[in-house]
Amino acid sequence: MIPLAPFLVVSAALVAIGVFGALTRRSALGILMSIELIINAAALNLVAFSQHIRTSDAESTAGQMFALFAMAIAAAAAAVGLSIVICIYRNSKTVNVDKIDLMRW
Amino acid sequence: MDFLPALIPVLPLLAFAVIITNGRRLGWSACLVAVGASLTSAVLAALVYSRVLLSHETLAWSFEWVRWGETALRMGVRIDGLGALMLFMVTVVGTLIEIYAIGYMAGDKTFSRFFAFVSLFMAGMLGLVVADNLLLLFVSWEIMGLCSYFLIGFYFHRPSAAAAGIKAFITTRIGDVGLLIGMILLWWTAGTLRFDELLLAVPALAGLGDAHVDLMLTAAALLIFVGTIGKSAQFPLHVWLPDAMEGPTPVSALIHAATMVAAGVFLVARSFILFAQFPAALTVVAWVGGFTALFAALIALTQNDIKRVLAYSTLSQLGYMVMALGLGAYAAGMFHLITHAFFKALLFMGAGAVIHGFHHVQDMRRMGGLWGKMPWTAWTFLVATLAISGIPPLSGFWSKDEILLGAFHESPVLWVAGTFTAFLTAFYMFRLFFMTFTGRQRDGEIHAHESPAVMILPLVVLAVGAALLGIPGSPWMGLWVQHSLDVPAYALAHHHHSNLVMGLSIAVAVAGIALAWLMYAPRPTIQPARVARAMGRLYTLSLNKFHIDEIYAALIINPTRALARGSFRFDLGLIDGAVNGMGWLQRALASLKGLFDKWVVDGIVNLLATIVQALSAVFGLIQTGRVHNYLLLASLGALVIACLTWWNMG
Amino acid sequence: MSYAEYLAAIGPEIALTIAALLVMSIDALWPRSVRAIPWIGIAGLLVTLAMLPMFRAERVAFSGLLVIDPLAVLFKVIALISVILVALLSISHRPLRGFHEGEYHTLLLFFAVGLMFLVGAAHLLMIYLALEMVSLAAYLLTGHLKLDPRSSEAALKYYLFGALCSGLFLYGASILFGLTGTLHLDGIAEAVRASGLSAALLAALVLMLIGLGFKIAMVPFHLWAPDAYEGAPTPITALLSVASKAGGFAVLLRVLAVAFPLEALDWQPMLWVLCVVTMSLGNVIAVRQGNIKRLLAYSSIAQAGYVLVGVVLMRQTPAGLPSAMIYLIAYLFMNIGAFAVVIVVSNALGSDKIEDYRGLARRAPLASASLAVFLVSLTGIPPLAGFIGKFYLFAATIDAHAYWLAVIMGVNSVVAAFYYFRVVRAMYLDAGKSEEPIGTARPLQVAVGVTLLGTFVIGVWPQPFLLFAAALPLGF
Amino acid sequence: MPLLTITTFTPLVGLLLILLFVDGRRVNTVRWMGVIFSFLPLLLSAAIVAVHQPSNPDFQLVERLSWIPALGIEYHLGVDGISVPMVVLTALLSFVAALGSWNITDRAKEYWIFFLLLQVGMFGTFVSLDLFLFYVFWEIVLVPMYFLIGIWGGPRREYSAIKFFLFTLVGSVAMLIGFLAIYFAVEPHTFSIPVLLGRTGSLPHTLQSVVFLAIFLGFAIKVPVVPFHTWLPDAHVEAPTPISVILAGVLLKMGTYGFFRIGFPLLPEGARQWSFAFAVLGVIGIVYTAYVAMAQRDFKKLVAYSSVSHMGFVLLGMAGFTLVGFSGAYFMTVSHGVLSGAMFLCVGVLYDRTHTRDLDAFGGLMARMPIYGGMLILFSCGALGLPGLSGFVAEFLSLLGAFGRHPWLVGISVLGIVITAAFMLLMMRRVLMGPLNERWANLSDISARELWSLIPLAVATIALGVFPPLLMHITDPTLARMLGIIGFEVAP
Amino acid sequence: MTEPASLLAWIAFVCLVAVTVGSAVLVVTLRNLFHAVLALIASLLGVAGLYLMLLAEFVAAIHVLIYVGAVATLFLFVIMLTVRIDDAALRQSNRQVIPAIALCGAGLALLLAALLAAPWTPVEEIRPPGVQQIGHDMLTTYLLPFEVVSLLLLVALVGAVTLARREDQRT
Repeated sequence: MIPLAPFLVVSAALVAIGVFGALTRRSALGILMSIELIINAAALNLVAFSQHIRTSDAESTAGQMFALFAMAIAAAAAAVGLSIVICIYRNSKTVNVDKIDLMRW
Repeated sequence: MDFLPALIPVLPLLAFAVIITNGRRLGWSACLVAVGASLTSAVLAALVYSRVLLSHETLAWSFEWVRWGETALRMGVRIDGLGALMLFMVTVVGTLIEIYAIGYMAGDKTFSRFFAFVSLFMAGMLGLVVADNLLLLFVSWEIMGLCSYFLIGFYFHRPSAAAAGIKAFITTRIGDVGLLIGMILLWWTAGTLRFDELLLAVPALAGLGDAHVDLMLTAAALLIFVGTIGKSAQFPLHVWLPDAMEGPTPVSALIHAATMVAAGVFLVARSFILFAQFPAALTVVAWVGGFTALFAALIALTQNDIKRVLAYSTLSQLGYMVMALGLGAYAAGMFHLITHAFFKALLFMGAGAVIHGFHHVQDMRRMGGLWGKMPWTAWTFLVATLAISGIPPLSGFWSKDEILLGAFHESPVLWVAGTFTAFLTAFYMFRLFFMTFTGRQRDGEIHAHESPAVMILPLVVLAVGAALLGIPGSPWMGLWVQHSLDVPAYALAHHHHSNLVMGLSIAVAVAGIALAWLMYAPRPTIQPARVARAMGRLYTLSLNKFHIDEIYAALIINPTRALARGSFRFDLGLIDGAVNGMGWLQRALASLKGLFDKWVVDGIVNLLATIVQALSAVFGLIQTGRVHNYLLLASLGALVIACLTWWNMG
Repeated sequence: MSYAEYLAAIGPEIALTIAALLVMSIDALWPRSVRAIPWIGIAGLLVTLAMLPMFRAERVAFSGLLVIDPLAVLFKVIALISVILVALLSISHRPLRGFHEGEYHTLLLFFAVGLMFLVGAAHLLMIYLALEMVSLAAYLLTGHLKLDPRSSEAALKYYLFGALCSGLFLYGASILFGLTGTLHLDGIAEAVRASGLSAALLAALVLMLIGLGFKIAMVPFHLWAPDAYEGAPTPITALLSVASKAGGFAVLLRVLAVAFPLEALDWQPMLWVLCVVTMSLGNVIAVRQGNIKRLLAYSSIAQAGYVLVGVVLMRQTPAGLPSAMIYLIAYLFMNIGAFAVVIVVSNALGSDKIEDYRGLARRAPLASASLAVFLVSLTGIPPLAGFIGKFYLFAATIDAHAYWLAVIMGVNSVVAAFYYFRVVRAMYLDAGKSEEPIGTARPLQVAVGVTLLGTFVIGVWPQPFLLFAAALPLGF
Repeated sequence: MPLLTITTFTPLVGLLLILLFVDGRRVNTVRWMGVIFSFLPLLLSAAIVAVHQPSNPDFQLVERLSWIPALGIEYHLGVDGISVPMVVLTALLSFVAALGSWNITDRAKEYWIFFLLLQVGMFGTFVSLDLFLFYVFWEIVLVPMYFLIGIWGGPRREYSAIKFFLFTLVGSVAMLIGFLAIYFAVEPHTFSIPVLLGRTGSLPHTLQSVVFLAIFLGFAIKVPVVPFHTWLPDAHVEAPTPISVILAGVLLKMGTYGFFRIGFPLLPEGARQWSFAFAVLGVIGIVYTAYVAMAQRDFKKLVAYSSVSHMGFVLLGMAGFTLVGFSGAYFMTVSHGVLSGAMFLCVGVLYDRTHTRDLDAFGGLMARMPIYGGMLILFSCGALGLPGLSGFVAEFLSLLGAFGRHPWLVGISVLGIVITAAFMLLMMRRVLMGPLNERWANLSDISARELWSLIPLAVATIALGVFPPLLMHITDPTLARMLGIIGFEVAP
Repeated sequence: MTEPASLLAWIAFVCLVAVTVGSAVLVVTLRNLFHAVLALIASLLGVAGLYLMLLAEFVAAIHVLIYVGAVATLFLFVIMLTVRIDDAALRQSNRQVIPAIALCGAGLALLLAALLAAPWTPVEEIRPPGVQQIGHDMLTTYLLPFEVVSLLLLVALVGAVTLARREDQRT
């Protein structure tokens, strides 16, 4: 079976890419997508751990359960995020983060 | 009944309170209250000093003034021989001058205020005389200083009078502060300020031979002498007395001739036990006295204002008294003080009468030939001039002779200086007399008139006093005055009589009068103007008082004012930085130099406020309003935290 | 777990959920009864608050997922009181009137439910879930005034920042799960004690700290706060600054005190630095703020810094934790009171600029007096609540011999006084443009009254509150 | 009968009555209530003096209630030799200031509310025996003072008000840290001063000196001691007259009272280590501010700087660690309270008539206002230390006390006395002497109300000057015992 | 003890990783948002495959259902709504690229170093709990989260609808 380490590397890579995306995308949607990536990476990490490490039998499904809930929550968060993006679009006709700086200093 | 002496100073104090509170209602009758009070205290004093002088006992009464823990400060009165004599002089002269002032001050609208302050002054002087400890003496000393400030500045609408008042108070204050420190030093070394306890404590301490204690006591003595220099206008703190002539003449007579200026000498006499134990202190006193006497006489030669001449002559005579005390001739010094009070008061009042009659003109060059118009004043003035010049059998001769005798035995240099000063005294006094009373009246249109009776009476009484008062102190009555001073054992031995000294002093006096006659008589043989040209530099130096005032202005007054302005700017600039304002912020951030100016000019306090504003502006900028900047900064922050903690933990 | 035990464990939460659902359905079915909805919501909250004392018995519920202990109960009280007050504030907040009030109050109640679960959660999954629920409700409430560009911009920034942070929090939690093999906080603690310090453990802690730091607006995760506070409707700003921050502190305390024992990983120096930076940066930037909401935002960041002082010292001195608690309680009343008055002014003048506060003392004497009291209390002047909080914090620092921290706190409170008094000066010392008086709506008067009372009572008679706060055993 | 609580909280009752029941527009009723509730504490303070037996140095009229048991804090009031005179001084000056505030009609209700709150804070500070309670009352004074200077002050009032507030706040934060350090250093932790009195002497010396430094900062800003004094001239110049009277007369004394009550007795070792620095600051205070005062153009600033200079004597007197030094320092605290209060009233009388404080604008007023001139001369003489008035007794005793340990510093400080005499006389000349400035040709002399607020102060100055035991018999036993606690007394 | 991974499994794993990471990079770099969403879908599918590799079929199924089905389509809708034609030409990444690269690179390196060095306690044989076990736990031990997540979804629903709805459709 594939050992644990590669999975950790993949999820770490995905997190890094996700953070990079969040920092550099100019469109709010781009940032949303990057954040989805991060959450997926975390879920992957959880599942990888739940399969590979010894846990007490009461918590054997803890990892997968957490991943499942994380997905549900991510979906809800995405919905909320997108509705906010739509609001912003309606008000200031752009989703470009550079231009949304009505409030500063 | 022994608290009777305590009443003597209290009566004038009550008079002062009465006059000052209902000045308006009293109006003219204020002078009655004042004179009444001083008369009653004179009578009381008479009772007291007659008992003390005749039966050689000392009256003392004291109460506990302040207590902390176990130690307590007792205050009270103590009349001994010295006190008795001073009481006699102060009350007699004081009352006479008050009577004279009624005439002189008549018509002045602030009449009541004048008598209020005169009464307060009398209270201060009497308090000084009867005090049994240095603290009460210091209290009355300062009250007199305040009265002299008010009385000098009495015509307060005249700026010069106000300035003279301040000059007097500040200069004497410098002296008082020296006295204050001296008292405190004395308290810490001798443990007491009461004169009777000092009589025992000081010899005991001196006997120990402990160098430190001796040093402390000598320092205390010298500091107390600083007080005398201030109050009795000895060099270098003499500058205020000539300017004090701005005050009305009775004030000059009472305060700046007879009583207050003598207080300094009285102080040295009172604490003579301290000086006697340490010859170093005595020599300082002697030399300061001697120098002042000579120095003042030199200046008096060329003065043209009648009151200024008398002022410098007072300076000179005070120098004599201080020199006498410095030479250990304790009794001679005090006897001269008594006699000087009488004839100097008379001289001032005479001058006052002249000025009063001459419509407030004080310049001698415009006077002359007043003998005919003011016969009484002239006669009394002549008696006093003779007395001060030291012509026997008047009082001045006896007292001055005693001093010169003492000087002759102790320090020949001072004796020569003293004798020469005696010559100068005789010269300038008769220069004044001849310029004023003999010859023609140089300024034609002022028609002088004789003073009213109320002014003449005191003149006559004092003239009698000036004439006869020498006798009790002369060998004819066996130096009764000196012995009644119950000269303390510690005072130096009395010197035997010497004909040489007496003869020489008479000769010198006559020579002075002759020279004055030659120069200033109705038909002068020696033209004063030519002599002045001949003396050249010396004459001009003496005329403008050796530029002492200018030196002081340059050395002390202006630097103090500059220091004051500097401190205020320092306070405003460096510490407070009241000059703040946000405008500074933008410019300051621009240049490093700006920051330095900011620190120096803006002051530490406001610099802190400005730094906070600057930081606030800088950190405020990180809030760019753009989300991705936030995200970048946040993740950067997280990374930094992780690394730091790991490095810290690792 | 029998149903009786369910009820016993989460009775209040269930009641509040019912109330929330009730509010939602009434709004859906009888739109005309929109006036009554907020009061129903408040009634539901009050009932829940009343139920709390009955459900105080200490127990671990749902096989370790949820725990009822003094910390949880105290924070539930804080959460409920602050949401009630915010609800009161929202009733008379003019922009909110008639703008989907039903949904607004439903979300508010769900926010409260989420908060109650958050403070009780002792299991990573439960913590993440409650954290997300509270955050989502907060994003939506912040963006509620969708016609106003500032509100939606605030919501966007808040959302993006929050989503990233919670994503990283999740990743950190996954690493922690990997290291310890369990999601229960006390289980994690044992595993961590056994395995000792490792780089991965530190990575997990830092990543989780990002999520929690975001919640309490700790520097460097505070950047969203000023814009969100300024943009959001004022009642929501109050909600964020008090309730959501208190929830964040509850989780931070639980995670740090239980899951990360000091022997394994000494997180105190790190938190010490963060606390000092938060306190100082918050105070310093606030000095030049022109908008009152932004000023209160930075002040709230700085106050978080002060509470962190108690958290940092909770292992060194018994006074550590109670001082943080008492400060939070005092902070609740002062802050919400201040925001209540901000609403009064913005209702009347329509602006939040400090210049417009000039001469307020003559126009609205009561409102300006109470704002002055709140600001003075925030500065820490006796006999008000802020002083008791600050005093107890100073006591903690001195008892823990953290003298430097005390000095820094001192300097900060002086800088804070400067900008609090800039507002007081505008109100009392400067002359206003117009003189006509400003009225205050009834619910606002109630809110200001309650907070004013709270500020004075804690200030003058802090004894009961201290006992309540001191009841927290150190090791809970 | 809890006399102290009643005295402290009478103004609070007045405040609440005005706040709740009196309409802001009825200025007259507000004024009358304000004056009445400022007068009541004067009667009560008289009662306190009557009840207090000076010979017994222990705390009397003690009231003790447990307030915050969780922290061991009690509501603990009590008076002894050094707090009774302070209470009387506060009551007297508050009444005089209340009289002085008669013609303040703009926002009168708020004025009197803050004024009465100020009194509560002041009375509380002087009677509280619990460090926490002391701190609470100490801080209560801050806010009303800010508003009183800020709202009714002169042109730069905002700047001065916030400066005053921040300065004092920095001081009180340092003080709070100091109190807490004492609280935790003593087993069992307590704030109560009587308990601490015996205990803290034995604390380690390094701790004592550091804590003393913190507490010193707190009190030094209030006294004020020189480097921290820059708030005083601004606060005074901008504050309305009655408030400057209170500020100079009472608030400055809270600083010195702090040294007497907390600084020296609780941290004797710390005090001794810093005694030389203390004395040096005192002397700098005397000489430096005297020079600065000399350069002033503004009458009020001159009086403000002169009051900083006088407070220098208090420091010098205490630094001597002798009973006479302490008595002198305390005497100066009271005498300065009376004198500076009166001087500020005089400035106020002139300012109300001429609306200017520039000394050069006056001249020859003695002719127009003889009674006022007399009063001004009396108080100026008191201020420059003329014997027969309270200023001299204080200066003499302080210098006497300090001479033992710091002879040279006393020598230097005497320069300050000369400079003080100089600028006081210069002031008198510029205001009263010289030709009458025709601008003030029709100036009215001092009114009855103003005169009657000055007369009690004049009587106090003269009485204290002529018969000091009037005050010293109260303070002496307490100071003696305090020095016993401090444990080292140098010679007489 | 499961036998060491067969060659076939490794090949499959490498392909899946390549797909996932590759498309993830595309997501963050593609200029056109529409293409980026497609890349996102590819990446998510890759992750689903990895789940399968970990024998977590139920999680993989749910993952595909939620993400690919719901979330991705949601993104598509919103992109349609908000992205105008001319937006596509704009350079998508802003000036922060350089610091972002440096930051993420360093972060990744540190993270990997920490993770790989960590004391994992890998179990010898993977005996993944089946769906039946997950179902049982869902309704017993994790009943409370199950209920609370439903509340969360309700909140998201109410909120999203309130915000997204067009204002003029006043019911």
